[in-house]
Amino acid sequence: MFARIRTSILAASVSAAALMTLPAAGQEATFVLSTNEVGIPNYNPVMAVNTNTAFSMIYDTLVAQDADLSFHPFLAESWDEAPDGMSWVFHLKPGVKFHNGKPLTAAVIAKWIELFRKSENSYMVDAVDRVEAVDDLTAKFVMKHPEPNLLFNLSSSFMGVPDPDAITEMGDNYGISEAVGTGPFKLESFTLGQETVLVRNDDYAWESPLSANKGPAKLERITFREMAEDSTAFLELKSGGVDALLSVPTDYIDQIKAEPTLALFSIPGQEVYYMPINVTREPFTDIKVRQAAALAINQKEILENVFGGHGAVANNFLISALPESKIDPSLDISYDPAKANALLDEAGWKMGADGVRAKDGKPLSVALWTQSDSIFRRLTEVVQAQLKAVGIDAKITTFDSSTIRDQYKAGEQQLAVRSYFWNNADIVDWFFGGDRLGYPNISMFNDPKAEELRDKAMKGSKTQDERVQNFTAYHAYVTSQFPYAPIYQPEQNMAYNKDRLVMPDRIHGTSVTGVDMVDVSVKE
Amino acid sequence: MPGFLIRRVLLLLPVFLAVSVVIFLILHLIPGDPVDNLVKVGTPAAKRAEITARYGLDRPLVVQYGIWLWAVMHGDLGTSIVTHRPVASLIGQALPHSLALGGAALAFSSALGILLGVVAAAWRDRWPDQIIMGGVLVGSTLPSFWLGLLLILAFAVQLGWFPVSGARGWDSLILPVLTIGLGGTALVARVTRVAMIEAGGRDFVMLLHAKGLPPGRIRLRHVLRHALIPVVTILALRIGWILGGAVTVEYVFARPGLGSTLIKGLNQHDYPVVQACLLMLAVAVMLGTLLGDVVQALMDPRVRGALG
Amino acid sequence: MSLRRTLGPVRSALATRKGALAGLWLALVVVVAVLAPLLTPYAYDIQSLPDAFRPPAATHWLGTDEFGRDLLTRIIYGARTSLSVSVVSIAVSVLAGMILGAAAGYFGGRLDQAVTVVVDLTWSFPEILVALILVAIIGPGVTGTMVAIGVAYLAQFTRLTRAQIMTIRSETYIEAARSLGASDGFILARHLLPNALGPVLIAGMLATGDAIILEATLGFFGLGAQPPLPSWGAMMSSGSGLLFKAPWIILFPGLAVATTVIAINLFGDALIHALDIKTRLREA
Amino acid sequence: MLLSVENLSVAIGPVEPLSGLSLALDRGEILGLVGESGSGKSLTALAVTGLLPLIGGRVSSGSVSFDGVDLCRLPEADLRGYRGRRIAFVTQNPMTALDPIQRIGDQVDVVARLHLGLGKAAARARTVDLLASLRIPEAAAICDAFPHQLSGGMKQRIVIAMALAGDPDLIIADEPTTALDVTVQAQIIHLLGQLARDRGLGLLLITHDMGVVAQVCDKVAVLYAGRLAETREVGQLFAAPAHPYTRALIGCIPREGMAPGSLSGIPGAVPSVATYPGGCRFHPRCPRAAEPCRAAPPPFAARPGGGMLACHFPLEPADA
Repeated sequence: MFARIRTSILAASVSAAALMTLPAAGQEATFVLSTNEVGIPNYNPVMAVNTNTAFSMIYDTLVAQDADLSFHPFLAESWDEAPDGMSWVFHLKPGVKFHNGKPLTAAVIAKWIELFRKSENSYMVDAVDRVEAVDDLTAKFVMKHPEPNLLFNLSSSFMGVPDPDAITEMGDNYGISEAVGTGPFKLESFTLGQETVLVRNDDYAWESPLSANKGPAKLERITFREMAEDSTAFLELKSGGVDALLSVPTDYIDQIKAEPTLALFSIPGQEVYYMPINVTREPFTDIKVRQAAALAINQKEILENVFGGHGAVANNFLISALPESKIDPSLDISYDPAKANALLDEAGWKMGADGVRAKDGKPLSVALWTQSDSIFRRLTEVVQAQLKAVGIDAKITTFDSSTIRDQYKAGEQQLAVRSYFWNNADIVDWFFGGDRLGYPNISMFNDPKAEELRDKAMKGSKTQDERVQNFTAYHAYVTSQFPYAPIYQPEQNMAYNKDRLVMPDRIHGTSVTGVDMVDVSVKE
Repeated sequence: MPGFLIRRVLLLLPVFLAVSVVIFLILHLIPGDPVDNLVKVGTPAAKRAEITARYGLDRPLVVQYGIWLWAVMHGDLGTSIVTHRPVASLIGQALPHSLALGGAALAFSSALGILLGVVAAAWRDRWPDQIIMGGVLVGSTLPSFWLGLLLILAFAVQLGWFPVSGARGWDSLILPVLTIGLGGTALVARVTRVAMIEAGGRDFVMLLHAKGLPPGRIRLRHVLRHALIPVVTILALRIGWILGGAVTVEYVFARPGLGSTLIKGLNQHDYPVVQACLLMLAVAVMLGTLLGDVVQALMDPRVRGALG
Repeated sequence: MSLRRTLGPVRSALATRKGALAGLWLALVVVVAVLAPLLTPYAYDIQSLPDAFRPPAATHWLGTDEFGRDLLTRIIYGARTSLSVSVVSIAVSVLAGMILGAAAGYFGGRLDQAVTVVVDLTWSFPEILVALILVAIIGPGVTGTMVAIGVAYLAQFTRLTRAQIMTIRSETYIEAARSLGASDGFILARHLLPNALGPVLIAGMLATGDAIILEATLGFFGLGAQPPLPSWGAMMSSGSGLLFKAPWIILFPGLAVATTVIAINLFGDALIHALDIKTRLREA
Repeated sequence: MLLSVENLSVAIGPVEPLSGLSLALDRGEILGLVGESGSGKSLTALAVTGLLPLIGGRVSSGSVSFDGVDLCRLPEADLRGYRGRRIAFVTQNPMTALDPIQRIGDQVDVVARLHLGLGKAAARARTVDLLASLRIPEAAAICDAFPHQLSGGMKQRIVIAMALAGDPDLIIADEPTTALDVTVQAQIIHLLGQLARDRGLGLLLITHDMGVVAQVCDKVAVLYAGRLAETREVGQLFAAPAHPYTRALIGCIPREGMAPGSLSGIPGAVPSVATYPGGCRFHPRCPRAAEPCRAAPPPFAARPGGGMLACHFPLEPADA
């Protein structure tokens, strides 16, 4: 009798202990979103100024891009470009249904493209005049001018396909409690700044050929948590509170390697850290001062000491994987303190006793803006010290990462430290286009020759090769005017608990997206 | 008692109005055009006009205040500039976390603080008292964010007993509650000790001893009941402190809550959010004082008598 | 307050063991802060990235931070920031609080009501919130922090001075002075304020401890002294992300804050005993 | 003898505010312990009830024998069985003697429940009876009242009821009337005297008022600065006080026919413990003081004609 009671108590406590140690049962996993994807206000891809991994799991795109930048079918089974580049015909996969049961048709595509016209992302479809529904599954994009970059745009997470009617009906409320896509996962709940919970779309059968998994995803439920602090995220991974981090700061790479349960994998980054220089504000109206500031940045020292040697230095504005980044090497910007000092002397800024240069009694004192994330604060302090080394006194001002964009719009910045995340040369247009002064054109760069080259690159390219050529020229010219100083190109490091998760052999696409997430499973 | 409650609530009305005026004015005290403080930079003119009309920003300040207060009374706390979502829903998401953390911290620091205060008073000026008061001093002087980081390092990282951060499940509450609770414990212990010593020296306590009551029973059933009156008053006054002062702790442990919403709002210059958080905190503070008065009346028949 | 009246209690506070220890530590911190450039072998702002994250060792007693700067040097310079910010802001706050409180307590009436309402309002709000709001309005940096801390504690000193003035106001010698035709200003300056000074100064001293924590907290939020100027809070703020890699970056500045604040409290306690002001002051 | 205090000395820390006290009290007897404030009267009361530790004091020598048991040797736990049960205490100030946040009934009930083992209802019934017997109107309703709702005299009756609730043998009343107004004072003193005689209790009545002593007491002990000055039968004492201090105390009683303000008070004040003078402690205030008074304390010895006295130069009946 007593023995029986004791065993049952024992059994109860054992099962309680088992419950305590296994936080997620079944095919459930918790991911921590990349720190630069924190704070998404809603899951509306049309209106989004920033997207995160969950977007690519709720919404499928017409076209998928692989790591080698090649394009593959997704919602569109195939496509044809007219020889003159003035139209594209997309053949939609049959049987695709939105989360609300509606079928995906060419008419839906036409409606969706029109939604972009009023959004901040309208540049995505600027080249598209209209979309015609030839039949239910054939959508014809009629172009204003040839756009070799259309496939890239259609593969971006901003062009995940939502149900346009749902967006129109729900207005500002869309993407908060409900988001309607065709993706392998459905939005279950979204708590701003905290977490996004996705559940499997059991009807899913239209995966991209890049995915190994066929049919519905392996995971039943995924929680994406947002953590502003890298240390907290790392500690959570280490203590088993979460299963994977979608971005790992380089500071933690050695620690992760030392943990037997953790695995690390890296893919080429799409991010570039740089220092925009406002060409309209004194003293940076003088190109010599701009060049000096750019040459004062010691990219190698930053790579070695701030980022532990992981990643690569940046010598111009584009990631090295892009062909447009191969500009004339003499135009690349690398650390040259002697030249920086000489340029400043030439410009009339003489070194003072306190190590700060001055001209006509005015010290060379400038504002250096940054955002509050810890890596930016740290990098900015290094940049501050490097500028000080050539006699430029930079005063740091820190803004919250979600407000700094608005601050830039006022155009009062002088220098800033920031990064962008993009893998297409049109980012040069985005950040230096004369019609986007303030933000995104933080440098307030509006140069007639640059505008000419830009127009040619954006609208005058008929083929991909021609586009590469035009963008390389545009990129090279912009760089020669020093509206920015390149700093660093990270690689994207992810870490996961290998006792818990099975990750796909290789990451398809240029970052972790729904295409890869359908292949992730939990070890049983 | 109901009469007292009604009168007490009526007394709160002018205070609430005064607080709401101050909070309303924040938008106007911050340098720049109030419209700029309500919209994102570069917002189209039509949107600006809409906001101006909604808040009546072109009308006299008193009218603006009226519009704002009327909306607040109807649960409309405005729209967040950054997230474009109703502030009320943001507050609604944050408040339960704040209440859970605040409530647990309050319970923890009251229980431990009262216990320590009673023990210290019982062994007044002897080693248990000195140890407790020494600990209390240290506990009240450690910066809470530092304490939080040390607790994370020790209990979450080294020992792995508790989750590092977030607000998932009861065990994620333990370290934040400890962090806030230690400061609160110090305060409660200090007040309890003084109150116990003061109440223990009163005449009626002597008579209780003369009646032959066991000392432990006198201390716990009689002296403590008296000592708790000031303790409860202080605790009630500290409700606002618990809710808002937890800011640092919410930040360190990456917990959602009123405090972190406020900080975020401040950092993002999201003034409708800032106003709403402050208003909630002010209401909490006022409810705290009200609660303190009510509890005091419940505990002390003399106060009840004076209320009629 | 005459020099003798000030020094007397300080001397007796120093006579106790705790008071002496606390006083010694405070004196050390102040001296080290004042003499910082003479004492430190390193510069607080020159980075040496290859030396980053060195644990405590003979060359760097407390290790180096993420920029390879000597932590001890930065803590010593940080003492300058932390002490000057907290002392100046509390001094201004005490002064303003005494003027406000004395005026309210002495003249009474509408003025008193107005001051009391405002003071009670701010008093029930946590200091950190008041400070955060003010920094948001004024902007971050040393000046903003000073103003924020000063205003955050204003209510406390106003309350205390007012209470002191109220109790002394009705005493006979004040009546006597008034009947002899002394002016309000004379009575306030000569009789009321000097008598209220002791408790307010003690409260000010204890508040300086709290102000150091508040300054560190604002620094932790990145709102205090801006880089490369070191402050204890800002040092811990950048260290919080490196908890794993270099725990000493948050450990030592935190210890500096804690020991200094404990010393201030112990010394304040000793002074309270010496001045024979009720310990109730702490709860006031 | 119900209570017999022998050569009792009380110490608080290093000082000895009460020394060499001897008293005797039997059932049905009322002993007045008289002295100015600060003379050690309340300490005596605390010493007898074993409550000295509450104020940090202790019995340094001597004994307190109650019904043949030496209370000073009794462990605290056993002593509690006496307190409230056999030895009851009526404190100085009825305004502060009752717990302000507890109902009257509960405060009285607890004695009977604790010491007599009565249940809730029985204890309450006993309390109501007791209050009624003390001529407290609407006793049942009073039980539900809080102290602040009662008058001072009423509160003191409650305190007395509390003292009686344990059916004690000895009541120690420490200045029971000080805080009350004159007419109420008389009622309370009368009530206490009556209780002692009707119930056969010993009553140790501590007071500074010789008038009160004259009204009810059988015997008097006069205390000055922690030492006994004189003990005697009441009648004899008033007829012919032997100690100059006793005479001075008697001189303080306002009498009919005296011109207002003609109280012959005693110049000076009782010295504090720290400043007890050498020799006879009364000598600085004594009109008869001479060299021996300064040199040595007078012995406390039996004197012819009854009573005990400590004086080098006692008053003769003719001097009184």
